[in-house]
Amino acid sequence: MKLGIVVSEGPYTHQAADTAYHFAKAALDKGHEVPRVFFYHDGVNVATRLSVPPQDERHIQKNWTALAAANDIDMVVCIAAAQRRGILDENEAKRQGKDASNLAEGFRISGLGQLIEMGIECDRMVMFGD
Amino acid sequence: MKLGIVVSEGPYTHQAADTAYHFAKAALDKGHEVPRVFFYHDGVNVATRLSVPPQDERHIQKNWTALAAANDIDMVVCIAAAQRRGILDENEAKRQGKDASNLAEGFRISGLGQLIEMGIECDRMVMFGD
Amino acid sequence: MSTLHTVNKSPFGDGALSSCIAHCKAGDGVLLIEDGVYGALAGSAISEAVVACSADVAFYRLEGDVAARGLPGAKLIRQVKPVGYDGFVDLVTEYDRTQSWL
Amino acid sequence: MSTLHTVNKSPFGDGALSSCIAHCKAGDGVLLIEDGVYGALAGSAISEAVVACSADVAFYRLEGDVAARGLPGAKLIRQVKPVGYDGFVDLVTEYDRTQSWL
Amino acid sequence: MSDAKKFLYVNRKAPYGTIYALESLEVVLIAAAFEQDVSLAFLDDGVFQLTRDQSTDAIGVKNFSPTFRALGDYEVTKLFVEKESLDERGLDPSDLQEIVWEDEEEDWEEKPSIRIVSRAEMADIMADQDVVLSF
Amino acid sequence: MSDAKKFLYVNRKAPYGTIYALESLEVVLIAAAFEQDVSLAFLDDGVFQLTRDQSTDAIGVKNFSPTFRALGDYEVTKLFVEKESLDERGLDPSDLQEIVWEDEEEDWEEKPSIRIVSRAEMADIMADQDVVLSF
Repeated sequence: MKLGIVVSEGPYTHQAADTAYHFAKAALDKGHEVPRVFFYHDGVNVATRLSVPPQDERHIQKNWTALAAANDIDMVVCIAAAQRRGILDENEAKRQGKDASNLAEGFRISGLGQLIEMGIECDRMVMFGD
Repeated sequence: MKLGIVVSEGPYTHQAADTAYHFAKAALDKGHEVPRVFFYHDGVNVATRLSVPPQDERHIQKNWTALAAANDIDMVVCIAAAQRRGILDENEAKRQGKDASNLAEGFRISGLGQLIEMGIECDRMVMFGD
Repeated sequence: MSTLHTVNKSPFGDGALSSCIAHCKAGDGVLLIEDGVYGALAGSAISEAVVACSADVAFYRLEGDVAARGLPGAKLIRQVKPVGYDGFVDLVTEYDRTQSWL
Repeated sequence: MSTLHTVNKSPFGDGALSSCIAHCKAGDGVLLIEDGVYGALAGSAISEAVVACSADVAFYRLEGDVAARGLPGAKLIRQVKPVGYDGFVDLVTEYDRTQSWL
Repeated sequence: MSDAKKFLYVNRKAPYGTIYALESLEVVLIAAAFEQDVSLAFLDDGVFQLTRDQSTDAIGVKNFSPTFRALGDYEVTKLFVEKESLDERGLDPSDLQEIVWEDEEEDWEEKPSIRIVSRAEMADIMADQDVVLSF
Repeated sequence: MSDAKKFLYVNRKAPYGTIYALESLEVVLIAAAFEQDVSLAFLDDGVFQLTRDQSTDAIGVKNFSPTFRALGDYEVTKLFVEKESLDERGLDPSDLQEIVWEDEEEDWEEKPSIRIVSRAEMADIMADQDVVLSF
């Protein structure tokens, strides 16, 4: 089956990004497809490459980046939610006149249409949030 | 009186950073001192300079930066909370081998001791969070 | 020595206001802010608890938050007094300490 | 056509589980995850509601979250069945849709 | 694109204290372009999103409640509001804003978008969807 | 520095679902260096922070519960746990970990740090503080 995943809360503060990660991994292990993960609300904060968690904690962004690379998952960060919260890729940073960007590898910034499209094309959709 | 303020949630997602801002402004207008505001938990996300809210929304980071500059408020971002969530100043970015930093003007990164110190030295402490 | 309690969550989905009321002492104050202002609604599932507690605890609501949420004055518990951000500051200084029910 | 509901908040401070139970239909499933697993505690203020609902709704708890929170098996409602992340995936595919009570 | 799916947007949170209500509305506006069968459910604290006369000047936050009245233009015409949730909060249907849509097939007659439903009806509506998004 | 103030750290949230419990503990460990009068209150879902046998391997999150047992070394010896909160959750005091401190003045005798108190006693403890921090 095709399973779509939504992550609605930021890393470390809420468990949502962790649970979604373990769910995605288990789904892939069982042979399901996870074509896309959509990051919305504070979920966009998962996509910063500037996170430096303590050595003895999991690195949520790196876990997602690795999982997506190994399984060809399209990780989409909502542009409107990301702009409010200061998550920018290089293009957006340039366009907005900002001197830095912080989007991590494996994530791309796009619109909410990608969320609806995921709902249309996936057999099931699961939301993880607060 | 000396009033200490703690902001525990991120901008836009929760109202905490807004309410704290209006409270701080009102306190200063009444002649009280607000020597320090401490940003903890997701509150550290207020301090990113990469936020680009829609034109018709308030700019939470810029509001805080302006209020602090005009009133000599020490805005401290907890280092441990900030590292987890990807809020870094230039020094931290260098130290951690990161290629970008995102801390906004008027904020400084420091330890939790600054929170305790604020509790000791202020006459009242008010927490805004979730 | 008395405490100003602040509650910022709707009492219908969250237990903060109930817990706050259960830990208040006579002479304390409770200020409803943000989504906490829904606790000022009369005729609701929790309004009796607020009215009962207001016999020896002063209740306040942050007016800006009430207006934002479109709560009509006629529907509010009259024992819950309106304050602005400046009144919020006064309350913080008048009570001996502030406790946020986050 | 039936629904898998997920609840991720403690039922003691938050109304999500109550609301979920009030909107469940016979044949639905409820999976308790994250802080939602506290809803599996027996002898609590809300355990009767869970047991009553379990007559025609299947209840599950995510074992990793139960273990993390140190909830002893002997204290859990026996009608709430344990699943791992793989069982979570199976439930999502077995039911026709998933509704998250965020 | 496959056949139209039934999408339900479930709103259980109050406005302004958190951003979920606003960002939910942003999703609904985009969703309208996808020609799916869209419904909105308001229950628990979500019913507070629809109160009349919201005025956010003092808190310095954008008032997004007028946007609900524009939903009809996006062919989003089914806003289900749970009666029990209103009752518990001391609210009447008359405390909610009036939201209408124009029915093209009946000479653009204005019809109400808000439909007050019982908890049991809300459960039926939820059980009749392909995709349920929660905010 | 002025005279020692009474600091109360109020814990009302469960561990792991959100980070507040862990980050509260980080504050308490730092606070210990400031020689203030520190107490911790556990009520509502906060009592869940103290359960025994927490094992977080499956969720991939750091188990911070052993840190509570180190608090005695930081001279943090007053952990007040509300009985009514335990009761509502079907928990007994025996479901909580044992946390002790060594009393220097009584030949390093081990004494329990956790004190089960009634809701009324908890209210008294809260009312007896200079600074109350909520997590």
